[in-house]
Amino acid sequence: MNIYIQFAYLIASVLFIIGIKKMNKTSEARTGNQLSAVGMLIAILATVVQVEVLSLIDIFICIIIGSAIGLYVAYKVEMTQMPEMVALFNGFGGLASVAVSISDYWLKSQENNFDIDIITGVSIVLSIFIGGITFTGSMIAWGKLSGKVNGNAIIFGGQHPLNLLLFVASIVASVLAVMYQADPIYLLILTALSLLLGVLTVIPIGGADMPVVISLLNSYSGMAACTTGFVLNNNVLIVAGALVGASGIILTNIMCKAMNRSLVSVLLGGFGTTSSSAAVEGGSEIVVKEVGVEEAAMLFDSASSVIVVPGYGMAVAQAQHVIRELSELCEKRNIDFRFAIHPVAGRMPGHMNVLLAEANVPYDKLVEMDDINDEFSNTDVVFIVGANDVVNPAARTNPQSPIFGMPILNADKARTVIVSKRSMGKGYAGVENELFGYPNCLMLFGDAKQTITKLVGEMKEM
Amino acid sequence: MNIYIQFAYLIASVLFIIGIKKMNKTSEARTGNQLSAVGMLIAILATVVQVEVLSLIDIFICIIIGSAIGLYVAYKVEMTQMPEMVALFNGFGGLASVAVSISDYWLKSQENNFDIDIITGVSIVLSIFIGGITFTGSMIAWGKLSGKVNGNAIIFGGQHPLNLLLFVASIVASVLAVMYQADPIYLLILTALSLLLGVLTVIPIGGADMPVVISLLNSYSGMAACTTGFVLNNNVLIVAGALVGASGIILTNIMCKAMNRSLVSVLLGGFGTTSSSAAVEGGSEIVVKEVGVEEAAMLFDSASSVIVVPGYGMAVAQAQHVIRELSELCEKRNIDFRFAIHPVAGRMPGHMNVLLAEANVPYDKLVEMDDINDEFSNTDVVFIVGANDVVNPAARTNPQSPIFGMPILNADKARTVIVSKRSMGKGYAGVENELFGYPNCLMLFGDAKQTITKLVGEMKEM
Amino acid sequence: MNLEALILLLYVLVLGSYLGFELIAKVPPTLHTPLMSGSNAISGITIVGAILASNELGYTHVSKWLGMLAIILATINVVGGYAVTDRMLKMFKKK
Amino acid sequence: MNLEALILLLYVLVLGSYLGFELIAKVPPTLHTPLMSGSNAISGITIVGAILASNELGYTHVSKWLGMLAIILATINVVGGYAVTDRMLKMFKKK
Amino acid sequence: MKIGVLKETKLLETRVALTPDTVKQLLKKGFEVAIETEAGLQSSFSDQDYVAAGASIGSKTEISQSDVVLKVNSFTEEEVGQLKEGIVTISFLYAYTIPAVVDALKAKKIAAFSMDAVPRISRAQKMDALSSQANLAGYKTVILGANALGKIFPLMMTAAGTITPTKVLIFGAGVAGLQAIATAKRLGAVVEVTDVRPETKEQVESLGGRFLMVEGVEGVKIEGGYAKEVSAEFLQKQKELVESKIKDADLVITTALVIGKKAPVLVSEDMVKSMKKGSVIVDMATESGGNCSISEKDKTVVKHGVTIIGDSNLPALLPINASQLYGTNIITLLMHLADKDGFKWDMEEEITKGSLITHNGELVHEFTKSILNK
Amino acid sequence: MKIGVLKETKLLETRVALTPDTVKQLLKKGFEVAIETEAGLQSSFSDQDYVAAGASIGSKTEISQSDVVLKVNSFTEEEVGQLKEGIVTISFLYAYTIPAVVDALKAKKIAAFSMDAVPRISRAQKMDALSSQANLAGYKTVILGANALGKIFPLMMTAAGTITPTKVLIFGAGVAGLQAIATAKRLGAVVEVTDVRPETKEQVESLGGRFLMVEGVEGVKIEGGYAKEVSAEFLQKQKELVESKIKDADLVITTALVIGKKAPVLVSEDMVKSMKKGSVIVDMATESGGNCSISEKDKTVVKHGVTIIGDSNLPALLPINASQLYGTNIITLLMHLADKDGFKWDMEEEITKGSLITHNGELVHEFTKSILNK
Ligand SMILES: NC(=O)c1ccc[n+]([C@@H]2O[C@H](COP(=O)([O-])OP(=O)(O)OC[C@H]3O[C@@H](n4cnc5c(N)ncnc54)[C@H](OP(=O)(O)O)[C@@H]3O)[C@@H](O)[C@H]2O)c1
Ligand SMILES: NC(=O)c1ccc[n+]([C@@H]2O[C@H](COP(=O)([O-])OP(=O)(O)OC[C@H]3O[C@@H](n4cnc5c(N)ncnc54)[C@H](OP(=O)(O)O)[C@@H]3O)[C@@H](O)[C@H]2O)c1
Ligand SMILES: NC(=O)c1ccc[n+]([C@@H]2O[C@H](COP(=O)([O-])OP(=O)(O)OC[C@H]3O[C@@H](n4cnc5c(N)ncnc54)[C@H](O)[C@@H]3O)[C@@H](O)[C@H]2O)c1
Ligand SMILES: NC(=O)c1ccc[n+]([C@@H]2O[C@H](COP(=O)([O-])OP(=O)(O)OC[C@H]3O[C@@H](n4cnc5c(N)ncnc54)[C@H](O)[C@@H]3O)[C@@H](O)[C@H]2O)c1
Repeated sequence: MNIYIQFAYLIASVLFIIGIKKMNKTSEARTGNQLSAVGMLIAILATVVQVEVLSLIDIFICIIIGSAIGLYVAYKVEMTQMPEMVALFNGFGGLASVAVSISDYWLKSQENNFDIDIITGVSIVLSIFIGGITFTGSMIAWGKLSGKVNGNAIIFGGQHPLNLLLFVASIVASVLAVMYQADPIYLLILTALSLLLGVLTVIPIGGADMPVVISLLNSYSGMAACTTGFVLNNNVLIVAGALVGASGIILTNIMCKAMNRSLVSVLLGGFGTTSSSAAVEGGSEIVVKEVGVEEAAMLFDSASSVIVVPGYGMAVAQAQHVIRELSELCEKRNIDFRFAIHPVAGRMPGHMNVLLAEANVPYDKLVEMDDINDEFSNTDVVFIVGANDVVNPAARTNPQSPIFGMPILNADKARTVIVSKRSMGKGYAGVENELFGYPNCLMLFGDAKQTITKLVGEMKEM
Repeated sequence: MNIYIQFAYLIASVLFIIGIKKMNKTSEARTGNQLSAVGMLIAILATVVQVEVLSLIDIFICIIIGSAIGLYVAYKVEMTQMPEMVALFNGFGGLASVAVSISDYWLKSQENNFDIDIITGVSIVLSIFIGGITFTGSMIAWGKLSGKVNGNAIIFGGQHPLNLLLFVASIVASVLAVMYQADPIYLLILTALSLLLGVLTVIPIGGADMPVVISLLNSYSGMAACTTGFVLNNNVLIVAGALVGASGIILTNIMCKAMNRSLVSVLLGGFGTTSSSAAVEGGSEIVVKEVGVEEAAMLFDSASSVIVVPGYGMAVAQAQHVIRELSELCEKRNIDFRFAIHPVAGRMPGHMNVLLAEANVPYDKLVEMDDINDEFSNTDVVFIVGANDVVNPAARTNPQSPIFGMPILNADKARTVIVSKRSMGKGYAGVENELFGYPNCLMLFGDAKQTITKLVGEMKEM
Repeated sequence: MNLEALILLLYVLVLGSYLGFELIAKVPPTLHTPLMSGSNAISGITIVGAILASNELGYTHVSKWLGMLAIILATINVVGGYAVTDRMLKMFKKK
Repeated sequence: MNLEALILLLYVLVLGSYLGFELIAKVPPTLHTPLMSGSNAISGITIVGAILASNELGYTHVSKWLGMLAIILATINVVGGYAVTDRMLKMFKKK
Repeated sequence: MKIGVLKETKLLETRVALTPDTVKQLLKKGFEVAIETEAGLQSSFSDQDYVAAGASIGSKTEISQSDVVLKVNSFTEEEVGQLKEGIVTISFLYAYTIPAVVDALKAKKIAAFSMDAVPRISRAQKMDALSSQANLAGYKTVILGANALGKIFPLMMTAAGTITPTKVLIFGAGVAGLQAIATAKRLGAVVEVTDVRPETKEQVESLGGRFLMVEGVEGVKIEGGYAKEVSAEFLQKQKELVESKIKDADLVITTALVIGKKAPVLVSEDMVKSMKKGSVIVDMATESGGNCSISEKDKTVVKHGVTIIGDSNLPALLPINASQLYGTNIITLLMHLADKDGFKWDMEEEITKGSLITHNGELVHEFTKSILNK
Repeated sequence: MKIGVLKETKLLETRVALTPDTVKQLLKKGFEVAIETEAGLQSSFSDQDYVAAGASIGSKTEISQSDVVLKVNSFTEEEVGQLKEGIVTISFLYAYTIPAVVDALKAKKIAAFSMDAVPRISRAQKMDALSSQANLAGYKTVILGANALGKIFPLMMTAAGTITPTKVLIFGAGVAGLQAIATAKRLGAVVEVTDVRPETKEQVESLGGRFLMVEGVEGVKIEGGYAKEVSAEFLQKQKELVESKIKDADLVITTALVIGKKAPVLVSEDMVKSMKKGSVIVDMATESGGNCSISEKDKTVVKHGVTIIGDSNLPALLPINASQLYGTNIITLLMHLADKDGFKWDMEEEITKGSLITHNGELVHEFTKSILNK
C-alpha cells in the first residue's frame, strides 16, 4: 500500500478526532463538523486514487447518486424531523458495512476460492451481524419517528426469550460461517438473523425513547465500520469506527442519564414500555407535552422576548434567586425579559413583589397585569413558574369555573408557553388548567428551583 | 514476537492511560499511580520472559540495584525536596534512553555490521539527542533546586547564538551519523552536543522557575522513550512515551499559565530572566501567583472545608448572590462552608450582614472574627472576596503600618488562600497586603461577581 | 492477516476507542443530536471499504454490485449526515 | 523497519499523543507535582528497551554494558518515581 | 347617578372612601361624584385635589342626599338619620355587631352593602377590602413594633460587637400575618410563626419564616379557608409550644381574628411575664377583644416590662395607601353592582347576595340575620 | 481600680455606659465596678442584672468617688463638682462646646477622656463610639420615617391596585447615612443619595442606592475621610439637583453633621414647600442646628403638610443595642489606657493623645484648645 495514501488516512483520522472534539462546544461545533467532513473527503480521495481506472466511472456514478439522495433528503427535511433523518442515514451506513463485508467474502471465498484467515473471518461475521442489526433497527426507529410505523411500544409475550434465541442462533451461524467458509448459506442465514434481531429489539420501544435508541444504533454502526476495517485491514476505518463506537456509547449513556433511563435496559431492548410523558400524579385528564431542560434552554436562547409569570410555586420553591440569574443571562443576550405580576399571585398581596425584591430584581422589570396583558401575543416565550390559577383561561371562558370572572394573565396568547411546576397538581382554587394542554404549551416538570438551576446551567453552555 | 507478550504490552499501555487519567482528580490520584505502576510491572515481566535465560541474572542484578537506589532515595527524601527528586529521576530516565539507543546502534552497526535502515537511524539520533538534553538539563535543575548549583539565573552574553549554533551542529552531526553509520564518531559527537545543550538551556533559568523546566524535561524524557520505541519497534514504549510527552507539554503549559509565563519562552530556554509575575497595575512590588477559574474550582471541589472572607469588594461587585450559590453548591458536596465576618469589613458597620442577608445566606453560616480565627489553620481553602485590609497580616506584624493593632482574620493560616479581586489595588487603608505574595496564596483576578459566576459554572461541570 | 498486524490494529482500536470515550466527556445536551448526527456521518467511512470492494472489474461479479450498492448507501450516509449536521449547527449561530 | 510498520507505529504515536493531550485537561495545581512525578515514572518505560538491549550474551560487548547501565538508571527512574509519587499522594487522603 | 363620599367620623380614622384617582375612574364611567369638605385631608388629599379630579365638594347634609353614599367605617345611627330615604350605601358595616344601625337602615329603606361581607371568591378579589386593609395592617404591625423596640432587627457584626437579630414571633398567618412575616424578614429579623391551619406552613416558609409545627395532634377543621373548629388538645399543645418560644422573643405580633367572634386569647398575662424586659407585643385584634389578655385598645402600655401596642385601626396609620386600595375595592364593587343609570339588583348573583345587608326595609343578609335573630 | 458608672441625667437619654456584659469583662480583667442605682433601667437592665454580673450598686455620691467614672453624655458642671479630685472620666464630651465644664474639670485636676475625640484610625475602631452610635441612628431614622409615613415602603402589586414604592432621599453617606440606605432598601424603598464626597458613590451603590452625581464640578477637599472644604459652585449645583429630586421624595433623611461646626442647611423651607403633602423629613442633625432649616430639636412638627422629625438623640431610642455597643467602645478604650493597677499615661501614644482633653489641671487637647482659645 502506498505510504502517501496511508498518510492521508492518518490525517483523515486526526481530522475526525479533532472534529468530534470540537463538537463538544456550541461555538466550535460547526467548524468541527466541517473538519470532519474534510477528513472524509481526504479519505475518499486517497481511496479513489488507488482504484483501477476502469472502475472509476462506476464508483463516480454511485457516489453521485448517493450524494444527490443524501443532499436532497438533508435539505428537504423539516428541522423537527432531524432525529428520524439521523436514523435513516445511520441505517444506510449499517447496510453499507454489511454489503462491503459480504462483497469481500464473496470475492475471496466464492469467486477466487481463497482461504479466509480466522481473524478476517471473525471480522466479516461481526461486521455483518452488527451492520445488519444497525440497518433494520434504524429503519424501525425511523419509521416510528416519522409515523410510518406505530410509534407505541409494541409488546408481545416471549419477546425476550425470542431475542435470546435469535442471538444464540446468530452465534451458531457465525461460527459455522467461519468454519465452513465455502458455503455462503451460513453467512446469508446470519444476515437474515441480524436483520430480524434489529427489528425485534427496536419494535418494543416507545417513540419517546427513540433518540436514545438511535444514539445506540449510531454507536453500533461505528463498530460495524470498525470491524469492516479489520476485514479490509484498513486503519482509517478502524480509527473512525472506534471513535464513533466509543463516543456513541458515551453519548447514549449521557442521554440515558438525562432521560432517567439505565443503559443496561436500553442494551437489552424493550425498556420504557409505556410512553411516560403523561403526568398521572395529579390525576389530570389533560394531555400535555413535556419539554426537557435542554430544549427549554434552546427556546429561551432563540427568543427575542421573554415574560416570566411567577406564582405561588416560585415562592414555595424559593426559586426567585435563580430566576433573577436567568433574567440576567437573557439580558446579556439582548433578550427582552420582564415579569408579569398578577395581583393575586401567591398567597398574600404583594407576595411576588417581596420575593423578587429580595432577589434584587429591579422594580422596572415588574409589569402589572393590565399593562402587560396586550403584549403576550407579541412575546416569543412566556415562562410560567409555579403559577396556575392566575393564568387559567377558564377564568375567561368557562362560566361554571369557580374562578370565572377573575382577570387573568393572557399567557396563552404567547408563541410558546413553558410551564415549570412539579406535577399536574392544581392551584389554590383547585381547578384544572387546560392551558397546560394547549398546543403552544410545554411542561417543564420538576421543582422550580431545581429545574431552573439546570436551565441556567444549560444556557450558559450555549 | 510472541502474541501474548504483545498483548501484555497492550494492557500495560491501557493501564498507563487510565493511571494518568485518574491522576487528574485528587480523590483518585493514588489509585491512578498504583494502576500505572502495575502497568509498568506487567510491561517489565512481559519483557523479562522473552530474554535469554543466561542474561536473566545480569538483568535482575541491575534491577535490584536500581530498585534499591530508587527506593532509598524515594523514602529518604524530605517532602519539601520532591521537585528535585523528580528532576533527578527524570535525568536518569533520559540517560537510560541514550544508553539503550547507543547500545542498539553499537550492536547493529559496530558489532554485527548491520545496515541500519533510515527510519531506525533517525529514531536513534533523535533518542540520543532528546535523552541527552533531558539528562544534563535535569541534573542542572536538580542541582539548582538542591542548592548544589547556583540557583540564580546564570546569564552570559551570546547565550542564545551559542545555543543555536550547538543546535545546528547537532543536526549536522545527526545527519552525518545516519549517513555514515559505520563511524561511531558522529554519534558520540551528537551525544556530547546534546549533553552540553541540556546544561546550557537550563543554566540561565532562575530557581523559582525550575518546576516548569522540570515538567518540560519530563515531557522530553517521554519523547526520548517514544523515539526509543521506534528504534526497537516496540509499541508500549511508543504509547507510554507519547502519553508522557504529550501530557507533559500540556502540564507545562498549565503550569506556565499558573505562573504567568509563556510556553514559547520556556521552549527557547532562558525565559524569565527576572520573575515577571509582579502585577504592576497597583504599583505593587509583591510577587503573586495567579490562579485560573478552573483550577480554583478544582481547589474548592477537593476541599473539605471552605471559609469565605467577604469584604468591601464583594459589596462593590454585588457578588453576594453568586457567593450564596457557591455556598449551596459546596454544601451539596458536603464541603463545610462558612463565612468569616470581620467587624469592619465593608464601609459601614454590618455592611456584609446586610448584603448576605439580602442574598438569603442563613445567619448561622456567618461567624464572628473571634469565633473563627482559630479555625483557619484547619481550613483547606479560604476564599477572600474583595477583602483586603481585614486580612492584612501587617496588622499583626508591622508596627509601622497604619493598620497595626487592628484585629484581623487569620486567613493566611489556611492551607490555601484564594483571593478574588480586580487588581493589586489597595484597600481603604491604602496599604500593601503581603498576604497576596504568600506561598499558599493564589490570586483570582477579575470582578468578583464575574469570576465567581464563572467559578460556579466550572464547579457545576465537575 | 498476520498476528503482528492484528496487534498493531488492536493498538489502534484500543487507543481510538479510549479517545472516543475521552472526547465526549461533557457535551451540552443541546449538542446531543448534532453530535450524534455528525458522528453518524463519520461512521459512513465504510465508503472507503465500499470503494475498494467495488474495485472489481466484471459486472458479472456479485461483489462488484454489492460494492456499488454499498457506495451508494455509504455516500448517502456521509453526504446526508454532514449536510444535516451542518444545517442543525447553523441554527446555533448567535444572533 | 518497513514503511507499513512505520505507518502503524505512527498511528499509535498520534493516537497516544492525542490521548496524552486530552487526559491532562484540567489538573488542579495541587496535583501538578504528583502528576509530573507519576508521568515521569511512566517515562521509565525505557526499562523495557534496556532489558532487551542487555539481552546480549557476552560481557565483552559494549552494548551489554550500556544496556545494563540503562537498566539501573531506568529502574531508579521507575521505582523511585512511583514510590515518591505515592508518598506525595498519600498526603491528599481525605480526612 | 350621584355618588357621595362622607367624611369619616370615627375616632383615629384617617382614611377616606374615594381618592382623587378613584373619583376619576367613576367619572369616566359616567357617574357624578361629590365629596364632603375635608373628607380626604387626613389621607393627604385636599379638597382642591378632588375638584381637580372632577368631583364637587359639599357639606355633610348635601352629600347625604346622594343616590349612593360611600364610607369606610359603618354609619352611625345619626348619620343614617341624615340620609335620604331609599338610597344605597356602601361601607364596612360588620352589621351583626350593630343592630340599632341595621334597624335604622331598614327604617329608611336603605340598600346597605357591606364591604366586609363581600364573598372571598376569586372573581371578587378586587373588591376584597378585608384583604387589602389586612395586608397594610400586617406591614404596619412590624413597623410599630420596630419603632417601639429598643433594638434593631438585623444581625450586625460590628467593631463594637455583634448585635444578634431580633426574634419575632407571629401568631396567625392570614393575610396580615403573612405580610408581617415578609416585612420582618426584610428588615432582618428571625421570624417564627404559629397558626392553627396546617396549610399555612408552606406559605410561611415561602416567605422565609419558620413555622412552629404542633406535632402529633390533629383537630383543625377548615371551612372556606377559615379555621372553623380547633380541638382543645391541639390548642393545649400549641400553647405549650408557644410558651417555650415566647421567652426568647423580642417582638410578638398577634393577628388572629376570627370573624364574627371575640378574638382568641393567645398571649396570656403569664406569658407576658415570662418575656424579656424591653420586649414588645403588637396586638392586632384589640378591636374584637385582643389576642393578648392584657392589651388595651388604642393604647400603648408597658406591663411587666413589656410594651404592648393596641392600635385597633392599623390601616388608618397608612392612610395614603389604605384609602387608595379601599377606593379601588369600593368602586369595583359599585361598578359591579351598577352603571351610571342605576343598580342592576340581580339578587341571585353571588356578590350582590353576599354583600347586601338591608334592602327595601328588610334585613336580607342570611349570616347577619342568623346572628341578630339569635 | 474602681470604675463607677453614673446614671445619665440628660433629658430623653436612655443609654447607660456599661451593660452587665461589659461589667463582666471588666471584672475579668481585675477592675472593680460600681453602678448608680437604676442607671440601666431605661436600657432594660435592672440593678439585679448588674449585681448578678458582679457589680455593686451605689448612690450618685458614692459612685462619684470612684477612680474612674464612666458616662455616655458629657458631665455637667454640677456632676463635675461631685467628683473626687484627680480622678479619670470617660464619656462623650464635645469639649469644645462646653468651656464651663472644661474649666471645672481643670479645676478638679480631672483627667477627662472624650469618646468623640478618639482618633478614627484602624486600630481604634473598636473604641469608635461615634461610628457605633451613628450606625444605630442611621437605622432608626428609617424606622422613624417609616412609622410616620402614611404609606408603605415596598412596591406591591395587589388585587386592589399597585402601590408604588416609597422614594427615600438621603443626604450624607457617612456611617449613619449608609446604614439608612441599607435599611430603607431592605424595606423595599427606592433610595437616592447625595453627598459631597465623590468616593461615597461606590459605597452607596454597593448598598443598592442611587447616587445623585453632581456632574462637571470639582471642588471637594477631603481630609482624613471628612469633607473639609466644599466649593460654592459645587454646593449650588448640588442644590439644584436635589431640588429637582425632593419634589418626588416621600421620605427625606438628612445625616450631614460636620464635626465641630453648625450643621449645613441642606433642606430649605422652600424645598419643604415643594414636597408632597404627607411626606416626612427626618433630620438627624438637630443637635447642631439641623440640616433642615425648619426642623425643631426633639420635636415632631407638621409644616407645609410635611412631617418633620427632629429627635436629636436617636441612639437613645435603641437603648439596648446602643448601650451594648457603647459599653464595648468604652471598656476597650479603658483597657487600652489602663490595667487594674492604674493608667499608663503614655502621652505620646496616638489614642491617648487624641482623646485626653484635660489632665493635671491643664487643657491638653490641641483641637479643643484651638477652638476654645479662639
Ligand atoms: N395573593 C393573594 O392575596 C391570595 C390570597 C389567598 C389566595 N390567593 C389565591 O392563590 C392563587 C394564586 O395563584 P398562583 O397562580 O400564584 O398559584 P396557584 O394557582 O396556587 O398555583 C401554584 C402552582 O405552583 C405549583 N408549585 C408548587 N410548588 C412548586 C415548586 N416547588 N416548584 C414548581 N411549582 C410548584 C403547584 O403545582 P404543582 O403542585 O404541580 O407543582 C401549583 O399548581 C389564586 O387562586 C389566588 O386567588 C391569593
Ligand atoms: N465597616 C466599617 O464600619 C468601616 C467604615 C469605614 C472604613 N472602614 C474600613 O474599610 C476597610 C474594610 O476592609 P475590607 O477588607 O472589607 O475592604 P478593603 O480593604 O477596602 O478592600 C476592598 C478590596 O476589594 C477589592 N474590590 C473592589 N471592587 C471589587 C470588585 N468589583 N470585585 C472584586 N474585588 C473588588 C479592591 O481591590 P481591587 O481594586 O484590586 O479589586 C480592594 O482591595 C477597613 O480598612 C476598615 O477599617 C470600615
Ligand atoms: N379570595 C381569596 O382567594 C382570598 C382572599 C383573602 C384571604 N383568603 C383566605 O382567607 C383566609 C383568612 O385570611 P385572613 O387574613 O382574613 O385571616 P383572619 O384574619 O381571619 O385570621 C388570621 C389567621 O389567624 C389564624 N388563627 C386563628 N386562630 C388561631 C390560633 N388559635 N392560633 C394561631 N393562629 C390562629 C387563622 O388560621 C388565620 O390564618 C386565608 O386562608 C386566606 O388565604 C382568600
Ligand atoms: N476608622 C475608620 O475606618 C472609620 C470609622 C468610621 C467612619 N470613618 C469615616 O469617617 C467619615 C465620616 O463618617 P461620619 O458618619 O462620621 O460622617 P459625618 O457624620 O461627619 O457626615 C455624614 C456625611 O455627610 C456628608 N456631608 C457633609 N456635608 C454635606 C453636604 N453639604 N451635602 C451632602 N452631604 C454632606 C459627609 O460627606 C458625610 O459623608 C466617613 O468617610 C467614614 O467612612 C472611618
